[in-house]
Amino acid sequence: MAVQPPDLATARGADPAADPLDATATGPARASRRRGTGKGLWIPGTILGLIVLACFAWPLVYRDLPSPTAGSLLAANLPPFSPGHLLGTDPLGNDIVSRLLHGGRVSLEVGLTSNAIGLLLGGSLGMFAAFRGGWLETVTMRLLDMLIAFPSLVLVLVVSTYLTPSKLNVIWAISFFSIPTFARLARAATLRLREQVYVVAARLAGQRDGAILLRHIAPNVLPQLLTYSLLWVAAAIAIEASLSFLGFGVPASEPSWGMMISRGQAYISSNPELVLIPSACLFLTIVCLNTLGDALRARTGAP
Amino acid sequence: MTTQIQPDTATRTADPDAPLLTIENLEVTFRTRDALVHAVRGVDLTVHAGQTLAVIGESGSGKTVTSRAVMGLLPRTATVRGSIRLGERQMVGLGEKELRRCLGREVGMIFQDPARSLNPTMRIGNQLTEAIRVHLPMSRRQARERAVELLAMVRLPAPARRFHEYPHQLSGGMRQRVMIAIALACQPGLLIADEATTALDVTTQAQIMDLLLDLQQRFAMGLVLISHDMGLAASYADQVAVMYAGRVVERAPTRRMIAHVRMPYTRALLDATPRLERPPHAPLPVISGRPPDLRVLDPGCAFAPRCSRSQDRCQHERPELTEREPRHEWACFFPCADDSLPGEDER
Amino acid sequence: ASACGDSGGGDGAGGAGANGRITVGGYNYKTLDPGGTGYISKSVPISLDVYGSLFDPPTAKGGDFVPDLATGYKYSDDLKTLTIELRQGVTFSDGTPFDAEAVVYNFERYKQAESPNAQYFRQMSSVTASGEHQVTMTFTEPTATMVAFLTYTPATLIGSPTAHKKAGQQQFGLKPVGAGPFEIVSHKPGEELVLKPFEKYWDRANVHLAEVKFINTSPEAQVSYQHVASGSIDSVQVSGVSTPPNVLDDAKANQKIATIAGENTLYAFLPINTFKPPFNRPEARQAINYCTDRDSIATNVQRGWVTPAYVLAGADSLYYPDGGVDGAKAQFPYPFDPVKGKALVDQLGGLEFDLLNIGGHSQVISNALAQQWQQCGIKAQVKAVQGPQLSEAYSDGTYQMAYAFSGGIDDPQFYTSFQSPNTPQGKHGFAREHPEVPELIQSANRTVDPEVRRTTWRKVWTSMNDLAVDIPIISGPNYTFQNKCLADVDFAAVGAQFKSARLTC
Amino acid sequence: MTAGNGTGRPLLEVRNLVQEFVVRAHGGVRGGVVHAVSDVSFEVRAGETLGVVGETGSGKSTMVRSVLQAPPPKSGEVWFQGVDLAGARKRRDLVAARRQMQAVFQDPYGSLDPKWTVFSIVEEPLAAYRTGDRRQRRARVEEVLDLVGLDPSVFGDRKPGQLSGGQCQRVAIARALTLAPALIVCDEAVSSLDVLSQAQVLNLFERLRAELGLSYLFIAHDLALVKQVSDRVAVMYLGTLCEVGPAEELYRNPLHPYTKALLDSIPSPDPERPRPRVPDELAGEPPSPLDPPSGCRFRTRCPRAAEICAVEAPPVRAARPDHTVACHFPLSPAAPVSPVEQSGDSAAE
Amino acid sequence: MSDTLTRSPGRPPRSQSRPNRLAGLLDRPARLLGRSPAVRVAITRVLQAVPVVWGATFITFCLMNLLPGNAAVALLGDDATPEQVAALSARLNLDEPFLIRYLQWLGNALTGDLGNSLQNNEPVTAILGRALPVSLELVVLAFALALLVAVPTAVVAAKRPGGFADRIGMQVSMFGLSVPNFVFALVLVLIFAVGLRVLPAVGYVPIAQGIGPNLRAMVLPATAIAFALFCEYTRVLRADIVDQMLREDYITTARAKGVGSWQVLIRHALRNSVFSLLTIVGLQFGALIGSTVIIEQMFGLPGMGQGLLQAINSRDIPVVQAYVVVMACFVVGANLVTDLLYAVLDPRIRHGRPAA
Ligand SMILES: Nc1ncnc2c1ncn2[C@@H]1O[C@H](COP(=O)(O)OP(=O)(O)OP(=O)(O)O)[C@@H](O)[C@H]1O
Ligand SMILES: Nc1ncnc2c1ncn2[C@@H]1O[C@H](COP(=O)(O)OP(=O)(O)OP(=O)(O)O)[C@@H](O)[C@H]1O
Ligand SMILES: [Mg+2]
Ligand SMILES: [Mg+2]
Repeated sequence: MAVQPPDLATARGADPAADPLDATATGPARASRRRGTGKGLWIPGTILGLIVLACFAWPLVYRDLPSPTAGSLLAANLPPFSPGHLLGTDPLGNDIVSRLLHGGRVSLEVGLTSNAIGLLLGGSLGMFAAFRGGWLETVTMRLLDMLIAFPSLVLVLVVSTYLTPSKLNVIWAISFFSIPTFARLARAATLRLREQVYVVAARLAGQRDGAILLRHIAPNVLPQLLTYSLLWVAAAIAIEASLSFLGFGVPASEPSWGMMISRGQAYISSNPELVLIPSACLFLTIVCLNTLGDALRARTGAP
Repeated sequence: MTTQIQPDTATRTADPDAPLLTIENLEVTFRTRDALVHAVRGVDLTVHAGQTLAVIGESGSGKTVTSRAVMGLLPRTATVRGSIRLGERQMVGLGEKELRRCLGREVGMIFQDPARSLNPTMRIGNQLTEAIRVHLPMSRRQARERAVELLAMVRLPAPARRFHEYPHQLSGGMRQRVMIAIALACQPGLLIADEATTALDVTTQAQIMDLLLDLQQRFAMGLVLISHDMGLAASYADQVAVMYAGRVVERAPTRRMIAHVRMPYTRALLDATPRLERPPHAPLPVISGRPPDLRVLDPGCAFAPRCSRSQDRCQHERPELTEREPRHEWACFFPCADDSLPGEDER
Repeated sequence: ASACGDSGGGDGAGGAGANGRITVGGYNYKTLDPGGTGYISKSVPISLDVYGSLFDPPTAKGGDFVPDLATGYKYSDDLKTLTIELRQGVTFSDGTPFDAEAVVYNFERYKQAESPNAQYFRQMSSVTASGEHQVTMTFTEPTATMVAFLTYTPATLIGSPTAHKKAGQQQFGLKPVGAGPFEIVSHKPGEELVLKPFEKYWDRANVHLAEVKFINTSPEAQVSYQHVASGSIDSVQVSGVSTPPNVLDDAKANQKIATIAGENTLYAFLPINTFKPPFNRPEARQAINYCTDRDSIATNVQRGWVTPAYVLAGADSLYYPDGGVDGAKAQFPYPFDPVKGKALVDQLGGLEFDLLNIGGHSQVISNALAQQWQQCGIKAQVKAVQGPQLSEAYSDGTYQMAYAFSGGIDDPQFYTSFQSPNTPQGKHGFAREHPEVPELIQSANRTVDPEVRRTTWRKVWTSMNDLAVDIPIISGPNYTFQNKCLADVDFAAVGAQFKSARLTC
Repeated sequence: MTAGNGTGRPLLEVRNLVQEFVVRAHGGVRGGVVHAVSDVSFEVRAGETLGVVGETGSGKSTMVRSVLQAPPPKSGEVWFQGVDLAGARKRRDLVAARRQMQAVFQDPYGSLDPKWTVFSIVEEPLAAYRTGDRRQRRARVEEVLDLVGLDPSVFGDRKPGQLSGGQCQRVAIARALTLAPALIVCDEAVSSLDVLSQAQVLNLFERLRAELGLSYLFIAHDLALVKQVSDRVAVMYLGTLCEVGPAEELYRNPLHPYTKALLDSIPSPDPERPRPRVPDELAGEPPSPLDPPSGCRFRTRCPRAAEICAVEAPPVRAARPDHTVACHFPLSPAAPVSPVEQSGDSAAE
Repeated sequence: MSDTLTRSPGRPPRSQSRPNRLAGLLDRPARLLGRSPAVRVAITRVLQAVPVVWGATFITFCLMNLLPGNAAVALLGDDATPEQVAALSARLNLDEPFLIRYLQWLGNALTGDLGNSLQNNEPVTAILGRALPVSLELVVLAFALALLVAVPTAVVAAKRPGGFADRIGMQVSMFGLSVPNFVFALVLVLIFAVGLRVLPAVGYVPIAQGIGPNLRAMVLPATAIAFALFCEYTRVLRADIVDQMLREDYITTARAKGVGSWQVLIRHALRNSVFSLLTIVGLQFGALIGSTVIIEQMFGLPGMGQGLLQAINSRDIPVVQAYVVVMACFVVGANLVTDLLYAVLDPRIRHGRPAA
């Protein structure tokens, strides 16, 4: 299941001062530049907002929505535009629209939370290791190598088996995929920042290591991790689909897009829409996240 | 040297007095996310064969943009208007193919940071032969021989061995020599050196400048030296053009310019330059303020807000660059007089 | 072997279907030695191609077993002794004779504790060669099931003792030597098994294929179907009760391939832990029954590829209630009635539990069940787990309810583990509370009289239904997707056998 | 080398400072040792500016960073206000001792955290040393910003990205000033600014020196610039100090051949002056600090090098009062102290 | 399930100034053995790999023991009696404390004996010998395919950032990220095997039986894996090239020489982008070896991913361990090869001179 995390950009340190305009731009001028955001931000932002709104708020607002898991078997496999079921029903008679909405919620939750965990744990690990350097860094990085080296399949199996399948455990399992990535990213960024003059200056100003890490390094590493994590959400959702395929995904009571896709693949020759519809949603979301990530990256100058 | 490098006579104009490069009313604007940046706002310059023109001015005054406009190397966001004639050829609006034929053959360029200007993963020999073979129908071996000659010409020790080395194996000064060899590979009539020595040590700088002037003389090239450094300009250039906020504000032969500064901005630059003649701890005469916002096109003189001599007129009317004394052009309504020569009292 | 062009089978890996060579999917067995660890009963059909079998299944329902490598059998009156006559002049593929000594050697080996085959020899106290081609088995108690074991189970597989001694346990498992229609050309455990006809097989004239190659393919039904549809393989079997119906629809609609149904002997059911809440209360089990709409699962979820199950047996099973499925349904004590079910649930104050399954399509049907139960207010948490995990849950009694399959042979006696207090899963079943059921089963196994067995088995099923334990859900056959040119594959036993298979085009 | 004027100990006294780096190739393999600073001794007196010049890679930055203990030197003593920083056992001692020594670096943007406001940047040292309460700190920050010529109400809330290079450098200076230091280390603090901003910042340094009595350790490439601000100048070559002397004297009468070569290379804005000329020997490759030459480090490029230069590192000696040189064959006849006499010496002058 | 974790591909030569005692320890033997930087990198990395591989096996052993069910249960199936399970457990040594079992395993492994499969007592090395070539070929093919397509796509896209080719390329690559590869594999099979019948849908043909049939069997699975890789490489490469074209002076130099824009792109920009690509490829290569489970399963390839899944399902710890050792070695080995390739390709490293 080769789910590729998106490109970890080719970190060439973008020097914020390299923008020739920055040297001469004055305060208000820059502010106005910030306001003039391009469509690179607004369009994906809006679509994403709508998706999130639909997934999270719609089921609350519109209570008559059929349940995503309690459909009637008598209404199985209805074609799209059937009365009451805009996109039809799945082989168990569940309304596809409401499964999409719920699935989006679960997928986004899995994607976002596993990212947050990877970002927090991996990020702080990498940051701390790189900042302290020496044997601590060596040991941490070797440990992370270990995490990469041993088959994640075993790990995911253990997590999802031993802890029984649940959304939370899937989240944990997927987080393990992202922790080394985030740690490496954070480490690289920190190594660059560590040599930054302002870090040296802070130390000369008498600042403690902890404070430097927390107040100088972290705020500057975070944007990079954040833009990257936007791209990683996509990978996390796709990994969840693969886990579902192997039977280690979220439980059936909480359908996700990934689960819909992996369930739908059995029907791909006769009912391709079962795969296509959730795939399209996933695609749209991922495109929006990517575009948003790219736009943010371009704006913050993060690599 | 076995074969003499032949100047590419075809590109030289028949009339030796005709300028090599003529820039007229050059305007360059950049589209940025929210505004147009008017980086160059009507520059006029001429360079003759065998002449060295120094372009100086503070950071952001448009020196680099002007030179890149000549080379057609501006990013896609730039719009170029006006006229740049290289010999007979109009460079503005030139198609990519013709432009490529010009670059390296009729005009060469060297940049500020020799460490970054050379491709780190290519042997310098290959980078050099590439420059030759793009324009001249030479076999690999001929090109290679010529490349070694070029390396010898820029006084790189052991040129045949260096041919096979990578940029990181050379010192900064040597890299800049290689850059010069690359720029001169096809004997261009005009060489633009954009802060070519800023990143180098003083001793290396002196060597590189020596080399440049020597080669310029030998091949009767036109040389444009772009720099911040008044000292460099004064030491090596025949003519100096001072730029401010996208315009040339004063231009004259070097000696005349230093001796008879007219433009208050030039005066300020000269005064602010530290020099050996000054005693320690003597305060430098400075002007306050900063260059104007290039996104705004003001009607008046761009320097007026910082100028001690400015008057009402300067706010509303822009002085044109005109030849007000023989071979000395400036753009100011209230020029400085000849009195306060810098450092004269100390000498 | 029939000469045949390769017009039919397309050109898959290794040129499936060409020159009497066929490729069969679904092979992933680690050993073919029934006496060795790791042997699983699913590999019996393939083993039969190598070892042959002592007896073949009856040709007619309820008929007698058909002689094969054995030519006859005789129980003593007290059912404590069984004598088997063996075919004469048969040799193993290593050239050694197939005789009574060989059979004794194998039976004694199978009796060892760690042999997965041991359970069939539990009652056997001794086995002797009473003649060169005659074997006598004695039992500790009356046993009427041994010949069925010697027909359907690994107990029927007789390997060459010489080869076994020479190769050692492990190597023998990789390349067993039997007296069957085929011998092994090469074997990569878990991956690929290539067979060629055994030239000295006693019935060589009826073996037609030049080569049978078993390869490991995905268990996914959709993928399996595509393998056959693309011509890459010639035959693959999927289970009717755990295959998405659309795959079967597609396959049936596909004129290029044949879809063959076996006997309806598989059944899916819900093993229930009656020792643990909530299912220690009969009302809870009854509620499950009331709230389960088996007809809807069969027609809407499986689109008619299976039948609803109202007893713990497939519809083509021996002793199945009169009147077929409708007859069974009519007798069912707790027919679909969500109102009654809901009332029971209310009375219990709610019903919540975990429903384990092994993933894949089981998960889908489990979900369908959970979905139905929601109407009654039953909350089932459907959880997919792995096989070993499920086994452990059975054996230490941590499960509440699972969705499982059983069957495959029409004789119900093979599927009694949930009803036996001896097995790990039986340990936590009703068997301890209601020993009368296991006793009934045992009594059925102590007689050869078909009428007695019929009434006894029906009684077993009724009482289990009344007690509402191990709830039946659906039953169905195995389906085989197959190259249209492949004919005469024998599905009578536990799975496809290629002994007399032919390519017709 | 001791303080010549008998005013007691100098403010900063550095003895036998050595700093080396182990460099690693890709893959973490040890590649070699960079001898960045080798056995350097000098002093900075109260109220004085010591300029340091030298070519790229000569170890100027490394030297001052070692002085600042960021990172601490490999060996040597750094006495600041009577405390040996290099010997300070605990971090807390070091921090306390270093309080009056601050630094301004070259890169105006790089030395300020892009995420912080000017106000909090300048306040950081106060916060780190837990000095004063909120109000006192605010007052101090405003005072210091005023001092460097930035209006606190205009610039206080800006972030570095919204400032020009010169303004950034002022902020960095303000940060250095908040703790009222005795010594400011300027590592090419004006090199990246253009002439006009550079002049402004230089004037600011001069003003602060006059008003607050600050001392500077001032590093730059540009010899003219160094002369502008320095009382004494040290010339550095490949990790060693060649010559240290009073600015005027050193520029007028350089003793070390390297100093002379440097001075000869400066282009002057006065067109009447001759063009810079560099001796041909200097055209050679500067040696690598990974593998510095034996004896005198400059010998490979020195026009006057003799055999002894390859064998013996030249001792530091006082050629004139308060003017030391490390050369076997200095350019002008040494003061009586000099043990070496050679005929070629005087001819060169 | 790939953790294709890209390490941040900064420019390769990084000099660390901090004293690093551990790295120092490892340097010494490396320095004794070789002067060439490549050899030293290799030796150091091999030494560093030991704890990584060991750690991976230990973690796996612990995790496998956490899993419910043991090999005996898995082998004997649901119908086995407790006595049977106990007997088999005893014979398989499963009743010993797990640390002891691990130490036994480790001791044997150190002598080169990776043990026998609990399932059929087959030597684990034999199992590996069969599975490894399959996976290796699959992954190598996938990488080759991905790179073969990604490089030209990225170059064309980077030629005109924001242009038509760029937009298409980026959308496709985004699509690749959002479609799990098993779906892609199914579609491939539907089209090429079921529909057109031009390629086999299943089965592995060893190379010994001819390169042609072998490749035919590998095309679809390799493509299914390659698609996602292709998407990622295209994005990374494009970003890197565009970045260089905007930022790097040597690109301007090349243009100023009069070199044509395609040549600039390929001879100058692409050449330098190879390094960021190399980093990612190297890192993923190792990780991917064991993470092709689904694809191997779908196409009936008897590779490591499938073998691992089966071994885990049957709790066959010796087999799992052996796979882990091999995978860990591959991860480490791929990193090592990446570093060596850097050392060979990047002149800055080749000359053993750390950049200042
Ligand atoms: N690509 C661009 N987009 C927008 N503005 C630009 C771009 N390139 C240059 N500029 C602007 O054009 C103006 C002139 O820049 P230029 O590089 O020519 O200055 P310069 O005189 O060479 O300065 P320096 O001495 O610092 O090199 C600057 O204000 C700069 O911000
Ligand atoms: N952290 C480090 N790791 C390895 N080598 C270093 C390190 N810092 C400096 N060096 C090396 O030490 C030598 C001295 O460097 P330093 O930066 O002190 O020189 P400098 O005189 O300040 O040069 P510049 O004028 O370019 O600033 C150089 O060769 C440099 O490569
Ligand atoms: Mg410039
Ligand atoms: Mg420095």
